[in-house]
Amino acid sequence: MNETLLSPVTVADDVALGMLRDMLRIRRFEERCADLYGQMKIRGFLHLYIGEEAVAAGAVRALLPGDNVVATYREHGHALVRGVRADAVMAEMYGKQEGCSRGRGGSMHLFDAATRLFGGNAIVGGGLPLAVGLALADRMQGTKRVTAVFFGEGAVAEGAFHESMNLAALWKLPVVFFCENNFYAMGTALARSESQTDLCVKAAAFGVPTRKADGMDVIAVHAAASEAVAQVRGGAGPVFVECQTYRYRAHSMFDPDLYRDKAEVEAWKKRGPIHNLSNRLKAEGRLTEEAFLELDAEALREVEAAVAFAEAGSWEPVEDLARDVHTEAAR
Amino acid sequence: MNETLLSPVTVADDVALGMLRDMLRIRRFEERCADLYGQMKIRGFLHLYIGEEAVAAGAVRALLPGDNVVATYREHGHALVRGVRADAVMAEMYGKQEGCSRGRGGSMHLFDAATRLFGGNAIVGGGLPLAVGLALADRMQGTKRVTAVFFGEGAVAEGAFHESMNLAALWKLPVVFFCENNFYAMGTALARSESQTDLCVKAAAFGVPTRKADGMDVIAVHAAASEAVAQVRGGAGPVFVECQTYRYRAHSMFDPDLYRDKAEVEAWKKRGPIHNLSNRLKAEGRLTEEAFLELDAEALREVEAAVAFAEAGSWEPVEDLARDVHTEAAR
Amino acid sequence: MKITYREAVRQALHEALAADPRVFLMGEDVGRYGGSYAVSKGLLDEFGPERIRDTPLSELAFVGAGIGAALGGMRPIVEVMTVNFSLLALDQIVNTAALYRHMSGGQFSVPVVIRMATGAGRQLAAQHSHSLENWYAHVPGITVLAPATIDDARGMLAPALADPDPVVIFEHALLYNFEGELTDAARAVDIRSAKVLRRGSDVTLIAYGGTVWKALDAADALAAEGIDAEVLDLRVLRPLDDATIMASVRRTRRAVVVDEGWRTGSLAAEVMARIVEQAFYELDAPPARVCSEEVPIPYAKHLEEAALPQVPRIVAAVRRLVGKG
Amino acid sequence: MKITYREAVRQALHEALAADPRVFLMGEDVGRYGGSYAVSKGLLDEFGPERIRDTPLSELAFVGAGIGAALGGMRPIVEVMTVNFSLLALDQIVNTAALYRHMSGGQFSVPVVIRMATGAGRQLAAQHSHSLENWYAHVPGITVLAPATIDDARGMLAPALADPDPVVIFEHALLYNFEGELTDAARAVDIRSAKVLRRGSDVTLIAYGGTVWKALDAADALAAEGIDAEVLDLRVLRPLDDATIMASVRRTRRAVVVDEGWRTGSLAAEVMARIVEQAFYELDAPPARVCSEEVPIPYAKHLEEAALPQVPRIVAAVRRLVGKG
Ligand SMILES: Cc1ncc(C[n+]2csc(CCOP(=O)(O)OP(=O)(O)O)c2C)c(N)n1
Ligand SMILES: Cc1ncc(C[n+]2csc(CCOP(=O)(O)OP(=O)(O)O)c2C)c(N)n1
Ligand SMILES: [Mg+2]
Ligand SMILES: [Mg+2]
Repeated sequence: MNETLLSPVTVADDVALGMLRDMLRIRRFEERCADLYGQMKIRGFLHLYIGEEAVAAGAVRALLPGDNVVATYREHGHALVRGVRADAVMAEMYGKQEGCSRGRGGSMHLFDAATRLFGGNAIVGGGLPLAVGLALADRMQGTKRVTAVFFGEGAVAEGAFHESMNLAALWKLPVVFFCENNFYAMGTALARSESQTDLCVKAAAFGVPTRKADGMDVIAVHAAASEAVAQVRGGAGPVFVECQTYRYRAHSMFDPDLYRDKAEVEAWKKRGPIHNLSNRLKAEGRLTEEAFLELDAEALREVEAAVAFAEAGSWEPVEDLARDVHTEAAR
Repeated sequence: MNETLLSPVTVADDVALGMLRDMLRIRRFEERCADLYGQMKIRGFLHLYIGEEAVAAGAVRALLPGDNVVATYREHGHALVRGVRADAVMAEMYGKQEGCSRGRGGSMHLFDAATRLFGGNAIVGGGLPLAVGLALADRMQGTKRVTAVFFGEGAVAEGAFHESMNLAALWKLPVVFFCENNFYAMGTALARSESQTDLCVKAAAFGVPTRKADGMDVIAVHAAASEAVAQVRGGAGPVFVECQTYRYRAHSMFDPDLYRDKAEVEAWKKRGPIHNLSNRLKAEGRLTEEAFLELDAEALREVEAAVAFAEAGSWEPVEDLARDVHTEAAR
Repeated sequence: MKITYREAVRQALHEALAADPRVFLMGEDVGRYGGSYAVSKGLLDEFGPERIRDTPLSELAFVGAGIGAALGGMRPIVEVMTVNFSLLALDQIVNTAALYRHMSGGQFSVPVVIRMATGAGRQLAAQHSHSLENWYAHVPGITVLAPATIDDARGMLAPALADPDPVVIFEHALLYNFEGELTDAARAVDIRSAKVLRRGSDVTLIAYGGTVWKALDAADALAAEGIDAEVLDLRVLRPLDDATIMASVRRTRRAVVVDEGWRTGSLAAEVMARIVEQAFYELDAPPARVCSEEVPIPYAKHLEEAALPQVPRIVAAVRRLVGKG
Repeated sequence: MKITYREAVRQALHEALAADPRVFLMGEDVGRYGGSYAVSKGLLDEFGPERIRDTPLSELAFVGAGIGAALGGMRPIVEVMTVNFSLLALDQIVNTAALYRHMSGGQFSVPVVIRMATGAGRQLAAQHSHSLENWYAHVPGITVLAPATIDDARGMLAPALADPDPVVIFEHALLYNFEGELTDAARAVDIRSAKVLRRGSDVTLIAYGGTVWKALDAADALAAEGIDAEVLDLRVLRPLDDATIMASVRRTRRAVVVDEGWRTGSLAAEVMARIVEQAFYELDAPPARVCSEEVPIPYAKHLEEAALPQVPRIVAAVRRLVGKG
């Protein structure tokens, strides 16, 4: 692993700064979550995205507001970039009814109809067939919508991946498959889970066009995602985008993280997506240290406001426990 | 589709005649089964292998007696070539307790411990994980056994295929994956079930070596299978062998067979595996018409004896219904 | 008009497809092949391959895709060829379809209909003879239907499609060839209630799907012995219609549940549990059940018959209950 | 000696691996990670990666591979991380493992042990909180175990491995941290019988897995009110030990089944059905049950607690039964 070669692509200031801002928002939000987990304000499983921010920040931004997003249990970043209010996400983690899933879902099940965020899925690979179906609905209804589905490299071993890729390719459906390859599925390294570790080769075997992006470089992710989304929206059928990235933290708050080499972790940390981008923008004279600090402070303020919102939130009455098992109006 | 180009490989007389004999045995056996189905002697699902005989005849012969065989619901041929007595197979189809599965399995569930035939599986793709496990056991026990698993091209779309190929490749297990590509899964043509119709390309994406054999030419199948088996037995890990073939009959006795072009069926019939081989052997002066007719008559005699055996068989007493749900000795 | 159960289902599909452009049928061999039970024969020609959509052998993904399409604004009817293969799709049905609305805080409904053939009786052996209705009936968030009559086969699909939440429909494979009268009532069947198909005063036979007809036959046989059996068709396996069940049992004071599922952990057990919870003191005898034997269903005809609930066993169970055994 | 349930399972695994070279452990993250519940920690170092075999995320294939390896002469212990993910493997468990011996006419046995964590109570939300024990208990051909005590966690694995047929073991995830006394009895536990954990005369509380401890707590609370509850741990969910259940119920004449599964179609229903089938005339009151509410299990703590069976609800159910409600 070498020092990052930054993408030669250039982007407009607003896009670049927007992505920097989003990455800071995710980072600060999640650092605070780790904190709150220690304080037992947040419970259940908590999977942090720290280190991988460039993927959500670059990919989700490549979508239009009407597009569909399907994510995993490691989806705080996707929700925040997609435009779900940090307030509602934090309240969800608290289990408050002001949360984006009324407090029923928690960290792994963030939903938001307004931004077409279809979860938050805690079954590895479980979101893939769903994405295929959303795209099928769009194709049949003649919309120009694209469905973006995010999943880890661990999910590639699941039958759901194979069946979903084939359906999407066979039916030429508008899906962008974003594989967030952070090289580990819990404690299992990619090379111990796949006989073929080049995931693009696997995807290409379905006849699906593939792109590989440096998932530590948000500009590269955004460029690859934008091209993929355009291609898919143009009717070319699905595209597979592999983003190679790394999680800096353990898999979940229960994970002692004993299976990775410290040196490996440190090497990846040197390629941190936030300072990668901020250094670059500074070098290009597009960002001052003050502006950077202000973006960061703004992110922190947003997070603190979200915490305050969550703290002030209320518990769903126990009497409502069975509400929404079915659509009430229909009963 | 062109007239068959016969494999340039040559085989010893005994192998060639043995394969011819096996193909005739399968053909005559199954023709009789279709008959008996009409007479309601055989019931349930009956899937005929007629047209595809070269695959089982060539592939199963490439195995050693100690190897494992895992097959599908279309497995009369595999059982007969493997050495399960036609008597026991026919009695099984009758549902008699002299059948190779005591009459509990019928056509789709032929089992035989003596020849290591592990079914007969009526779940498409269901035998694949099983084969991986058998091979794993062999690897862990240090045997030199090979496991041959047969499945249709329809099974390739199932998640079970993907997961099993990956496990076998990742763990370098001694499995030969024999894909019997007859181009249809019930009424669904390959091109309507796979985005990538070159199945070897799909298999190669797991890093598994592949071979494509003309499944209408038993000598070609035998050659490819022998090489694959040798490679696998040598410890190279799994190999994928695609045998392109065709079923002359409907999918099952319930299928009106309306989804195939009559001309397509006729074209494939011209390439019939039995007359392919017999013509070749005659042309090479290794077979006389008399010898051929005698082989055929012998096959017919074997089938008639099997029918007589099945007719004379007995019904398992109803009191034994619950026998073998668990191992009795252990209860 | 007399039609087959198969034709009743076909008519229902046809009507639904013609009425609503959001409706489509998807599954293995529903198109060119015409459906493995010939139910969808002819629909491809009329509605085309987009709406009569053949799928590869990929139960997990195409059922999940149906769920996704429902979320995306369509009204998919997903056909899983048989309940046996639905094991491969259970993750999507349970972990996605059933939970989705509740765990999203009520934001998303999943208006998918999943149809599948179920049951044994055609010598298809162990892997092709399951009756797992009670597995499905166990899961909150889905409605589970078991049309047993021509009217229900014809009429249940429309309300199932109108339901904003997932509905699973079990069609007993042996019923497809069954012929009966299609009545006007088919236009107005509900998917909430159980139904008394035959009035009687001595015992209630509670059945669903394929066993309804065995229960009716048993009632005839019992009538000849002077035992007057009521026959109740559950129709809806989830949620169970306790009111209709209890009203009948309170009247007859005896109940026998007939269920093709294996005895242990059967839907029959659930019905019995509810009866004792709600009507214990009104019973003249313990509720009983006639289920499948606890064995994989064998191929041989005599063994298959012995494994499944049959009329003589139902009659014997009733006799024991009314003290004539 | 006091040890945790986790340690008890670990010791059992260690012993099995050390005793028989045919035994190996296979599953997601059982090796390097040490098991998602840290159960197999340290085993990789001792037994190596062939016998402590990490698998890719491929539940269907690695469970099927375990079944195949069992057929091939090994004694695999397959760990499915949780019951929730076992939905992806059900086809292999039901259609292969459970049916194999019978449908092969008794030729092949499948000596596989499949372990999985089950249950809710840790705010893991709807997809990670299932209790599907009754689905498994419904299937002929498999034995289903639910160790609730330290002795059973320690002792059940050896007889499960000795069983020539498939055994599924459910370990309630909340029990792993539970501490208790390991006794010599662990060396001789059977996998056929239920067990009375507390003697009582007024009512029998029937529980399994995680609910056993809630039932014992409820019994304590009831004792304070002068109600003497017996607590029966089912231990074996298939086949159910009717003799022990009925002996207890005949003595107390009242039963409450406590089950973390959703009420409809629960194992509790099965136990109630058996009680009325076998002991109806000896009951002083209808058998009752305390189960999970029929909702996907929510994340929020207060809602999760409300959804699951809890001590006060058990106490209230008993009070109603003995006429003190
Ligand atoms: C079907 C299924 N199996 C197992 C798990 C347990 N599990 C949760 S996350 C995870 C690792 C997934 O790795 P990957 O797909 O690479 O995503 P990452 O966590 O690295 O983002 C596992 C094994 C699960 N949730 N679902
Ligand atoms: C999981 C599963 N889904 C569906 C079926 C029904 N079915 C039986 S055979 C078959 C076609 C299989 O085609 P292929 O794998 O190509 O084998 P072939 O019959 O052509 O030999 C189908 C759909 C099944 N048995 N199992
Ligand atoms: Mg990963
Ligand atoms: Mg085929």
